[in-house]
Amino acid sequence: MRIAAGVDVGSTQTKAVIMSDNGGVKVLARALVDTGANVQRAAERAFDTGCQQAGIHSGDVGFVVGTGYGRYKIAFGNTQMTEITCHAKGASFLCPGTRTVIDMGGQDSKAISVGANGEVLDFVMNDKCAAGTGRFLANSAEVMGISLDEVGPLSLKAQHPVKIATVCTVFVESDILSYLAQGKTGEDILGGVHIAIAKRTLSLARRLNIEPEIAMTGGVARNVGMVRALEEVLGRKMLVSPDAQFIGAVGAALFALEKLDQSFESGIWRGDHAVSGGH
Amino acid sequence: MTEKKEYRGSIHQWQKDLMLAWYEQLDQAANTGTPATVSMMISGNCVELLEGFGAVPLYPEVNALQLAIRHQSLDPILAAEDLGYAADNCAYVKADVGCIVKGITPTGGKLPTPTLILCNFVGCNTYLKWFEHLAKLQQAPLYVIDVPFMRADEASRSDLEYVVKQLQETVKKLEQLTGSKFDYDRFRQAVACSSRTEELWSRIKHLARRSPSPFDAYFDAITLMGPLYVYRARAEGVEFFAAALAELQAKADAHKGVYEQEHFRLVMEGPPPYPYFRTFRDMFAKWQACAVASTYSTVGGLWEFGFRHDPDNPFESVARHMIAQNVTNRNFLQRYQQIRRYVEEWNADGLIIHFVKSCRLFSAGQGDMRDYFTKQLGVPTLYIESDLEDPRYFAEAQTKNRIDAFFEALEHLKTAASVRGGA
Amino acid sequence: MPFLAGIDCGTSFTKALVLSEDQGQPRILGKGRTRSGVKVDEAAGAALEQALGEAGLDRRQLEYVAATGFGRYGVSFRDIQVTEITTAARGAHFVIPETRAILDIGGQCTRAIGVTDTGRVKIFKSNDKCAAGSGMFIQRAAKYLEVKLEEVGELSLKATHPQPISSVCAVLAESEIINHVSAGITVQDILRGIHESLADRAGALLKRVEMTDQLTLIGGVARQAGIAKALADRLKVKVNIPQDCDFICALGAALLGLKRLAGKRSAAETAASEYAY
Amino acid sequence: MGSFERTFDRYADLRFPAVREWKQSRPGAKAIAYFPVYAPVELIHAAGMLPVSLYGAGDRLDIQHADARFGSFICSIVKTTLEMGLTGHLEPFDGFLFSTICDSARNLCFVMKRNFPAMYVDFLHLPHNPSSPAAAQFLAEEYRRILLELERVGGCQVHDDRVRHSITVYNHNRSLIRELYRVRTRHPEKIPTGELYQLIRAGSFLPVEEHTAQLETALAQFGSRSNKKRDSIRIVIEGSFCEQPPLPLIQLIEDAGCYIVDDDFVIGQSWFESDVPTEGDPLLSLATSYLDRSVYSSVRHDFRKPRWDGLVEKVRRSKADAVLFLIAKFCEPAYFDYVPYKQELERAGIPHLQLEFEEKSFTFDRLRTEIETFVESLIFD
Repeated sequence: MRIAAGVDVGSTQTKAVIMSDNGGVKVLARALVDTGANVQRAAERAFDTGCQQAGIHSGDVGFVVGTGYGRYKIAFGNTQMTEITCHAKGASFLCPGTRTVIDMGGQDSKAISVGANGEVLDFVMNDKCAAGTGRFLANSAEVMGISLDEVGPLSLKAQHPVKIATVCTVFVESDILSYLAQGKTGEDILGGVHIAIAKRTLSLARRLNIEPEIAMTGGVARNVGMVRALEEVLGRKMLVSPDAQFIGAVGAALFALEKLDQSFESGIWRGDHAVSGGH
Repeated sequence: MTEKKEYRGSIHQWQKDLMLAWYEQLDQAANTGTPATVSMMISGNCVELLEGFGAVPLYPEVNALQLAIRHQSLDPILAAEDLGYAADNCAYVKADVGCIVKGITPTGGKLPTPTLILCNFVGCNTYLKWFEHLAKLQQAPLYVIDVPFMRADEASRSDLEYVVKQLQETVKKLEQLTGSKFDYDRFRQAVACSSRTEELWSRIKHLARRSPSPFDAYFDAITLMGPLYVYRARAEGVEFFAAALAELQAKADAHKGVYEQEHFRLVMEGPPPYPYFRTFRDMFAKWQACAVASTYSTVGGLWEFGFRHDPDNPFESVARHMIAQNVTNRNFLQRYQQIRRYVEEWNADGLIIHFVKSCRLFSAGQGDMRDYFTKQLGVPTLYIESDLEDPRYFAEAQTKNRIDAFFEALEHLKTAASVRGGA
Repeated sequence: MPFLAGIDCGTSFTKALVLSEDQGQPRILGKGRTRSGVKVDEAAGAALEQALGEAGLDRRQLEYVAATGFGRYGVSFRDIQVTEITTAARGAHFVIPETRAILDIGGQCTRAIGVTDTGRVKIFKSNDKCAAGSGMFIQRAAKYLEVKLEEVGELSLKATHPQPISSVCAVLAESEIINHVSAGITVQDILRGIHESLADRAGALLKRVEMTDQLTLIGGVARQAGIAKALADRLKVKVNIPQDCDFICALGAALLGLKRLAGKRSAAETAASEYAY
Repeated sequence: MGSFERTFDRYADLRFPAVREWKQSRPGAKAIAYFPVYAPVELIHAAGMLPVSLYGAGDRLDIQHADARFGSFICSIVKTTLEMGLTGHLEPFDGFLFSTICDSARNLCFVMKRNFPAMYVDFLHLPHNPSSPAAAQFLAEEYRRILLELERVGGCQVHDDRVRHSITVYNHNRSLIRELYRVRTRHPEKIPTGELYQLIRAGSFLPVEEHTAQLETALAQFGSRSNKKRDSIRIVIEGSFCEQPPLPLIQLIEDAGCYIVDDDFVIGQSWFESDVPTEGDPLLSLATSYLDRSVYSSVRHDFRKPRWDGLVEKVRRSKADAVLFLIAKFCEPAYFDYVPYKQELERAGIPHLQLEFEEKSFTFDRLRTEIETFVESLIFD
């Protein structure tokens, strides 16, 4: 039985996906844990949970590809790949026909042009400051004293969305406070916040040729308000997989599967271990 | 292995010695008042003119980047910010001003107060402010050579006349300041030297068309740039570049590249992040990616497309070089075409655009450049941001992540292509 | 002897202070503190009532109310509004007369204020472009490291090998902290590192306001022992922390009120005497 | 002064109604947009075209495309100008003129060229070496080159007399602006800057004749006013010569206790200190006037008389108490000049405050606090 795994260590959450390929590629298990302080342990926990769910022994896993910012911390990984490459691969598997990926994670957002075989054609990302990322939403929720899950649905009820001046994740708090002071409704404020992020994300994506189908990935994809806001500025529907947050791990697992039949030397597998004198 | 990939032939030490000798001359000038020294900007510099007075150029940019490479740029930058310079001012200027205020020099030796601060304005408005501030700070005489920016494909008659007249005014100015007469023949010889050096340098640049390229036209070219700007117009320069060409030619003929196996060929746009020069280079070395051409190596002059100084027409050719034959005074679209030629004729796999926040001349609009190369020409392009002098703007993890992702993608495209080619 | 109030409407807390003049000497009679929430006027009222309660006074006995801080214009019953920078200078100078440089580390904005020997603002600089180096920076770190904000100071004092934080973004600093933690660095060392990078950023501001050998630290963050030590070590200066430093602005406001009131008085008296004449 | 509020609406309107009206009433007539500061409007006017200064889009346009072309650390006006182009707002124009004022603006010129290939886009090189005897001749040549291009675009012939006439027209317009500034310096209570600003700014898109008429009426009206003088400090504003601060910010500055007694807002509308001579070769006359007669600013370099002397003079002349540096975010020329300005002001014992703005910002709480503190530090003993 040919089994491989992908582990995506993100800044807030770590995901592991176990996949098998016996004539047909299929997902055996997906596990999600909070990354917390110890990245290495988070990766192990996610991986082990995945194996348990799949009802297999970790030894049955033939190859493990690590991705995400914490990828170099995965002790048991066979190689690493960037989350950009993995997101493209995962998206075109979970959302067939994907040509553009819009990924909104906790601390960065990125857009990827994807080829017919899930390869990356071009990409852009915003990772210097947390402006307009998922964290932006989390903070807004925090300030308004509501849970992150309520944010999206509430924003859909906005009548007259407010204008958000700052994109700084921290300063948006004082904006929100003064709007609350002016007696604006939570719906309108959140509506404004969502539009602000959607516009920022789109102007990032515009650096690429945005081509359908457009898939949205990353934790924020679970936020119905954000999906709606993005679809409005895009002027078209997006593909959103229920497994959106696992896409990176799925991509990694798919590469791990391919890896099972390939030799270490072929180019794409130049992970940091494979290269002499890398890091 | 990091040592191995960097080009280290006999000329490497030679280059070091030349630059050291230069700093010694400056130190001597600081102590004895001779030779005369002239502050100038690298871009479109007219070092030939100085030879007519046996004067030595003083390049604030070289001092600034030396500090950055040695991880010593932050203190002077902060010192300058204490004077009121903004976080978003060019960090070259801040480092230079900070050094003068704190009395820091790259070698520890003395730097003279220049006989003349000669602002060769070639497109970079920051140069004007920089030299104006230096003149105020150092109480030294200032003269500006106002070089008309390239608004057309070629320098116009009126552009040339304007610059030639100013060059002659500069000569008068220097005659007053040095008290010695301008030696026209020596000037002509200098121009002749330059044209020979330029020929050699140009041939070196063209060696990078070979696959594998015998040297990295970004990282290694920078080591060769020092002598190019200081010694171009002198016999030492001709000698040095003749040796460099011979060595690299031999390497090329033996099919020796920068890496055991040259995996990717790149064109680099923008100055390097000097404070993380080594780290940055390693990020490309990891993928055995070699720069075969770079725009940054043409700031001082653009010679690989045929321009040479002309001893039969010294003043006008110096003027032409300052107006039309250095990347900084050429307009943005001309830079697009320069890069395009590199990609096509040096046969590169992709383009790296390095946005440096300090330099708006280089960086303002590079998003449009990216748009042109990715959407119009379909050239794989990576856009990364940091700075050429200020260590606070280099995000190692993020930069590495982008570079890795870029090469992972490029690898895909190449494998796919080779598969198509095979089928 | 007149009764005055100074009210400082900050983003998170509203502080009120009641004072009177006793033989030309200002005397503090009562203090009140409440969460600002969204209704500035109510918060100001509530804080003031507390202060009055402590002073055993009621509102009608107040002759003058000076409002300061973010919400100063929201206080409907104010006689004057003055910025928190001006009042910080006055307050700090009153409590610590040798104060020439003030550092105010607020939730979102760090400020350095240069003060004259009479307590006037000479020059001030604030970094409010980005939350880097603000109190928020510490709050987030504390939250992430699962330590109470109150403990932060003590912990950071225990540091042995402080770890620098280089990120310019208060939010992205977290991922750096993640790396430190996973690299097995102790919470103490990380917190100290945070305090030190905060101190360095503050140092840059303080240089611009011509700080000499000492500074007066105010604002909520001042209560953390660690930051004071970091500042003293990194900037090589004496760090004064006025007791209950978060009332400094309210105090400064009340003191300025006193000045205005005195001004009015003398004006009124001259007017009266002229009339009597 | 209702008329000026209307003016505000008109320059705030990114569809450039005034320009469209002008063109509709003159079939075939052309309008040329120029990037702010030193533009040879006389030449455009002489070619029978409408010169319009582009002052960005303020907060009335979300940047959705332009920041993909101009990345971080670039000022807003550069981005909003390109954004207006990419979103069709500049459709009423037949050409764009840029000049050497800064590196970002210069690169913008060529980015515009690439993105609007059908359009006449030109770049004017203004000399940075006025001390060279060759500068005037060069600039005259440069003006001649541009005039030829305009003739090509307009399909017309422009004789020297036409240029001389345009010089006279603009001389009059600018002398009125100078007079208004003089009156405000004497009686800032009579001419609130928020109002004056809109009046002058109107000149950036109105036909000069129409604008001149407005200035004349205004001058009469202002003079007859008798507003109460507030207890405010007198300040000079420096640094807003290109990207413009939002009007509410200008009004806030006065509201917070400042009388603005001199400023460099929309300086491109009034950039000659005295009349341009009309005799002789008009192009040479314009050229020498740029070199010898134009007001200092951070984007004009004349090492014969340093800009900081200009600023100190300005403060003395206008009897100002202090200088307020109002600098557009990422405006590098203004950032650089702040240093020598600061040094010279401190040498002269003139208080100053540096503030940063963006044309698109619309909340000013922090700025207000800083301005009020500055005022308080000057009025409270």
